Amino acid sequence: MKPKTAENHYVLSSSPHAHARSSVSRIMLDVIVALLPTTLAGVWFFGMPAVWTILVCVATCVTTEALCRMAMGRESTVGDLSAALTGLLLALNLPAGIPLWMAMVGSVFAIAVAKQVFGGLGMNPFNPALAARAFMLISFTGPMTTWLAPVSRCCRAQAACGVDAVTTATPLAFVKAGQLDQVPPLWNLLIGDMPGCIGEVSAIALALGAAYLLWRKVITWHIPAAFIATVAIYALVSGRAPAHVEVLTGGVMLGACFMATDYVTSPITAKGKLVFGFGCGLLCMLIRQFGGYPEGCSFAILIMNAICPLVNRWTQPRPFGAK
Amino acid sequence: MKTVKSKFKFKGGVHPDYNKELARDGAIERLPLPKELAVSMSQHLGAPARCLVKAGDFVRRGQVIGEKAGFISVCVRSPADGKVKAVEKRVGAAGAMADAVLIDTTASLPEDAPPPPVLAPMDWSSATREELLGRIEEAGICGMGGAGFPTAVKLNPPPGKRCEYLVLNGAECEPYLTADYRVMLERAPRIRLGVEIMRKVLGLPAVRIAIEANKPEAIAAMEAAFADIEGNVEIVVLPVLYPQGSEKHQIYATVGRVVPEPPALPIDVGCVVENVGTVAAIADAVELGEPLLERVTTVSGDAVATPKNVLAPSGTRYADLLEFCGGATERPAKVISGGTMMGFAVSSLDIGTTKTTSGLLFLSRRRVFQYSSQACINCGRCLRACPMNLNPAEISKAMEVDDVKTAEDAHVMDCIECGACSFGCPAYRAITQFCRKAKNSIRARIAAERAAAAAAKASDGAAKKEAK
Amino acid sequence: MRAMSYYLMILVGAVLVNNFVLSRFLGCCPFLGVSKKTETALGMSGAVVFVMTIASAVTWCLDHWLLAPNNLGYIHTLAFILVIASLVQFIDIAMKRFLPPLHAALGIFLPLITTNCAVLGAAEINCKQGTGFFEAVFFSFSAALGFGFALVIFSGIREKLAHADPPRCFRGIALALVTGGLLSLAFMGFSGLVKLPY
Amino acid sequence: MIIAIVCIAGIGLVAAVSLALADKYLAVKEDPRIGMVTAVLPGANCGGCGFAGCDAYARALVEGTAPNGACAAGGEACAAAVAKILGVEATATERRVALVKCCGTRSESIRLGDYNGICDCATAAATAGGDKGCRFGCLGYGACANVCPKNAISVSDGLAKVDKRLCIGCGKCVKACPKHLIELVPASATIHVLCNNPVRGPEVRKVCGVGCMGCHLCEKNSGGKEAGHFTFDGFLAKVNYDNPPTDPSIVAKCPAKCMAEDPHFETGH
Repeated sequence: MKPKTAENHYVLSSSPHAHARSSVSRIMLDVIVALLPTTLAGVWFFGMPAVWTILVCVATCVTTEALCRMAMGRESTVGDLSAALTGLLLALNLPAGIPLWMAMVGSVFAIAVAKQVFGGLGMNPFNPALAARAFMLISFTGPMTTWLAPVSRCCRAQAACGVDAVTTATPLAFVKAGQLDQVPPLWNLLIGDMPGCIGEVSAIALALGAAYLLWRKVITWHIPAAFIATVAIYALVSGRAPAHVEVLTGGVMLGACFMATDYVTSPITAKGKLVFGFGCGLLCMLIRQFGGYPEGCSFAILIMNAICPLVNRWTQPRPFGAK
Repeated sequence: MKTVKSKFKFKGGVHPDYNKELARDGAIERLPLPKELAVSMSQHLGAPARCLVKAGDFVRRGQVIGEKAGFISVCVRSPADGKVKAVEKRVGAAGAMADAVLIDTTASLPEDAPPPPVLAPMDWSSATREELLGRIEEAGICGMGGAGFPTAVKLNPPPGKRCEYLVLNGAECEPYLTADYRVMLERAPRIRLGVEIMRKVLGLPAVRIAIEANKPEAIAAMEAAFADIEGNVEIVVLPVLYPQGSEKHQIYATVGRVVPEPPALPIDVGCVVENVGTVAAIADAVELGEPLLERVTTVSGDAVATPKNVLAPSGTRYADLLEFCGGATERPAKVISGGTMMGFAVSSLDIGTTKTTSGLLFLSRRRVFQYSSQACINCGRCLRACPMNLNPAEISKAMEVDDVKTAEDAHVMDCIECGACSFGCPAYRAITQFCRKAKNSIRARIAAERAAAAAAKASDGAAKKEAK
Repeated sequence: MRAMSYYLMILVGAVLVNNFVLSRFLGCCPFLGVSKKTETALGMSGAVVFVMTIASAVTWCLDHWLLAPNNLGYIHTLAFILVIASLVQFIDIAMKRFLPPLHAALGIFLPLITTNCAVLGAAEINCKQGTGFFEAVFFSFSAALGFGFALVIFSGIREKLAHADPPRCFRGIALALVTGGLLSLAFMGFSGLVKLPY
Repeated sequence: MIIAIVCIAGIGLVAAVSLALADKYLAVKEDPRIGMVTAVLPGANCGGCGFAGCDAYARALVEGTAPNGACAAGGEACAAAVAKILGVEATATERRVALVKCCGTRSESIRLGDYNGICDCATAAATAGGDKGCRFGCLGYGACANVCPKNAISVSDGLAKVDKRLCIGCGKCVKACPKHLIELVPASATIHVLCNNPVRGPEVRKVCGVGCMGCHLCEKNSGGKEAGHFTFDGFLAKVNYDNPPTDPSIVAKCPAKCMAEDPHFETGH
C-alpha cells in the first residue's frame, strides 16, 4: 500500500534552504585535475611502465571500493571519485618499474584496510595512499626502492620498444651517501628529469597543480607552506644538502601539496594546519638525516596523520565573543 | 549625521544567491481584509500570551485577545473586527504548538458590541520614559526581524546597565526578503520618529543605522530622513555578507564591540539592536496610538506569479497571501516562512502570519535541494564559514552518534543557527540541524536539572517542615 | 655531554624506534583497553610511568643485590612478577586513598598493570642487558613515556573513530587492532633513527 | 634450591605484610554493600544496564540512582539477590514493559510533507511539527530505538514497536519520545489501545485511518463504566492498567481498529 500524503505536501526540512551546490565529487575531481600535470610529467619521464602502474592502481582501487561497499551492504561511493584519487595518488607514489601485481596488492590494501574498514571516506585516520605505500615499502622493499632512470629523449624510442630500462639511485640516496656531486642540477630537479616515484619528480608540474587547488580554494596555503618552509629551514640550518635539493626531491612537493593536505587526515583548523605542516617537515628531515630510509616524507605524514586528532583537539577555535 | 563604511569585518560568512530583485521594486501593497484570520498567541519570543476569548465571542479591532503572560511576553490584540470561530492548538511556522484564535471577519457584529478600544495618540516629546515604555508594551510590539524579543523589555535595560549605542538593523541579509528595504524606502520619516522616541527611552544613546551596501536607495532614503538630526548618528554601510543581520555581528560591524558568550546580551556591551520595522511600529504606536496589528511581509519565490511586499494583518493565512500575489505558477515544492537561510519550512498554508513573519517564500522543485548527506570529509568549509568561529564539523559528527557532551564542549550553545555551515557543506550534511538538535537536548537537560533541583528543594523543605 | 647524548639516545630509542607497544608489542591490553578517551589515556600513561619507573628500580635492586649474588638468576621472572604485582596493588590502594578521581577514571584497568607485560618486559630487558642502575631506571622511564605517547596518540584516533561508522564486524576492538597496526606501520618510519642495542 | 624457595617466600612475605598494612591504614571507607552488590552481579561488565560496568552499576544501585533489575545478564535471580542486600523486598510489582501507543503506520496515517533531514524524532518534530498528519502519533524516526539498551525497539513502516521479550522496562524510550506516546505497562496486560490522539473523531479521521474516536464501545463491551477497564481523555480511550480488560473479543469490535491484543510480538511467557 502506498503511503498516504496530504494533498499539498511540501518538502519539510530544517534551515538553511539554500545551498552553495558544492560537492565532494567536484572537490575530488579538482584534485585529480590538479594532479594531471605531474601525472603527464611522470609518464613523459618514465614511459609506458608509469602508464601501466597508474592504470592498474586506479582500476584496482575503484574495483576494491565497489566490492567493499557491496560486501558491507552499503551504497556505492565510487561516484565520489575518492577511490580513483587514492589510486592515482598511490601510483604517483610508486616507482615506475614496480611489478603490477604489487601495485595491485597495495591498491587493495589502501582501499580495503586503510579506508573501508573504518567505514569509508571521512572516517579513515591515515591517508590510504600513504598507508599503502608504507605497507608496500616494508613488504616489497626491493622493488619499492628500485628506481628507473628517466627515459632520456634519445632512448625514449628504445624504451617504447621494450628495451630494459636503466635503474639508478635517487638524488636523496646520493645525499645520504654524502655524494652531493652526484645530485642532478637544479634544472633537472625542477622539471623532474631524475629518478624517483612517478609523480614526485617534476616540481614545476606539482607547483602548477598546487596553484590550481589554491585558486579553486580546495586547499589552503597553511600546510604546504609550513611543510616546505620547515624542510627548507632545517636544510639551511643542518647543512646536510642545499635547501633546494631537500625541497625538490624525495616527494616533499607531492607530499606537502597533495598528500598532507588530504582533508580527512589533516587538521581542520588553520592553526592546526600550521602545526601539522611543521610536524611533517620536521619529521621528514629527521628521518632523512638520522633514520634508516633515505626519504621520510610519507612516514612523516603518516605519523602526523596519527597525531592529527590531538592537534585538532588542542587547536579548537575560540568562539566569537568567548573569553 | 554622516555615512561611514563599516570598519570591522567579522570572520566567516557566506554569499548566498540573494534573489532580492524578485520583490525589491514592488511598493508595499495593503492586503484587503481576509475573511478569516488565525491569530497565534505565540507570536513572540518567550511565554505565549494567555488567551482571553473563547469561541462565539465578538472581538473588535485592537481589542486585547491575549494578555502578556510573564516578564518576557507581549500581549496580542485582535487585528480586525469579527467573531471568534474557535480557539485551538495549532502548529506554528516554527513547528511548536500554540493556541490560535480563529476570527471570522465577515460576521456582523451585534448592535450592542462595545466600541473598539482606542490608544490615545501621545506627544512623545512631552511624555515620560515610563509612559512611552508602557505604550510600547500595550501596543504589543516585539522585534520584527525574526526572533520577536519583546521590545519593551529590550528598551528597559536592567539597573546598572546603560545603552550607549542604539543599532538600527536594516541589513536584511536574508535572501529574497525585501520587507525592511521597502519600509526604509517608504516609511523613512516614521523610522526617524521611532528612533527619536527610542533615544528618549534609552537615555540618548548614539545611533548607528546598519544597511548592507547592496541597498543604495535605502541608504539614500535614510540619509535624507536623518539629514538634520541632532547628536551622534551615523549610517554604517556594511559589506554584503551573510549573516550581517545577526545581532552580535551587527554590533561588531557597527561599533566594534564583541558580545560575550551566552547568557550575555547586547546590553552587556552597551548596545541595543532593533529592526527598522519595529522602529516604525513604535512611531505608529506612540504618535498615532496604533498597536502592532499588521506588518509588511515579502511574498516571493520562483513559484509565485507576482512577488510582492504585502502589508497584511497578523493572522493572515498563507493561502490568502499567495492568492493576493496571483497564486502559484506551479505547485510549490517548499513553502518557507522567513528567508531561505533561517526561515522555517511549513507543512500547510493554513498557518497564520505573525508579528515576525518577514517573508513567505514559495519555491519550485528547481530551487529545492533535497539532500542525502554523506560522511564529513573534514574539508573545513563550515569552520571557515561559521561567523561564530565554531567547529561545526565536530559538532555534526558528534551529534550523529548523539554525543551531546562533545558538542557542548565545542561551544554549540554559542551557535546562532545562521546556516552558513550547511550552506557550503559539500557533503550536504544537515550541520545546522545537528547544532539545533544539540542545543535542544542541552536545553532540555538543563531544564530537567533545574526542575529536579527545585523538586529536591521542595521535598527537602517539606521534610524539614514535617520534622518540625 | 656524551652522557647526555647517550641518555637522549636511550630516550629516543625507547619512545620512537623501539616503542614498547608499536614495535615490541608489549602492553597491548591497556593499550586497547584504556584508549577510548584521551583523559583516561593520560591518566593511565601517568600510572604506567610511575609504576614502571619504580618497578624497574625495585627489580634492579632485587636482581643485583639478592638474586645475582646467590646465583638465582633463573628465578628472576618469578620474583619480578611477585614484586610487581604487590607493588601495583599497593599503588592501587594508595591511589584510591589519595587520588580518588584518577582511581575512578582508571577503574578496572589499574589492576591490569599488575599483569602488564610492559612492566615486566622493561625489568627483563634491563636484566638481560645488565645495565647500570640509572641507565636501567631511565630506560624504563623512557619506555613508559613511549608507551604513554603511543597510548595518547591512539586515544586521539579512537576518539575520532567513535564518530565513525565502520562495518559491523569491525566495530570495537577489531577496528582498534587495525588502527594499532597502521600506527605501528607509521612508526616503522623511525626505524634506524638511533643505533642502540635496545 | 632451598635458597630460591626461601628467597621467593621472603619476598612474598614482605609484600604481603606491606599490602596488609596499606589495606589497614590507607584503605578508603566505602559502603560495604557496594562490594556485596558487585559480588552478586555477573561481573561481565557488558554495559547492558547502561552503566560503565558492573562496579558502576553496583555503586548506582547502592546510591539508589539506578533501577534494580536493569541487569539482563543476571536476570531475576540477580535482582532478587541485590534486593536482599539493599534491604528492600524483592519488589513484588510485576514486570513492566514499554508500549508504543500508536498504530498509525505509513499506510494508515497521512503524511503532511516530505521530511528531509536528520533521522531523529525530536528534531523532526521541531521541523514544522513533524511530517505526520497526526500531531500525537509516532513519527517513526526511532529516537526510542536509539536509546534502547536492549535493542528491543524496532521501527518498521514508520512505526516503533517494542519486543516485549527483550524490554527491561528501563523507561529510557519513554523519556526519549517527543510525542510522549510510550508508556510502561504491566507485561501481563494483553489488551491495549494503540492511539494517543485525544481530539474529536472527525479530526482524527482526517489524518489517520486507525485513530481512536472516543466512541466508548470498548468500555460498553467490557462491562460498562462500572467495570472500570477504561478511562477517557477527551476523545481517547485509555486502558486502566490497574484493572486491565481481559476479554479479547472487544478488540475486534473496536470500530476504529485502534485496539490490539498483545500487539507487538508474543509475550514470551
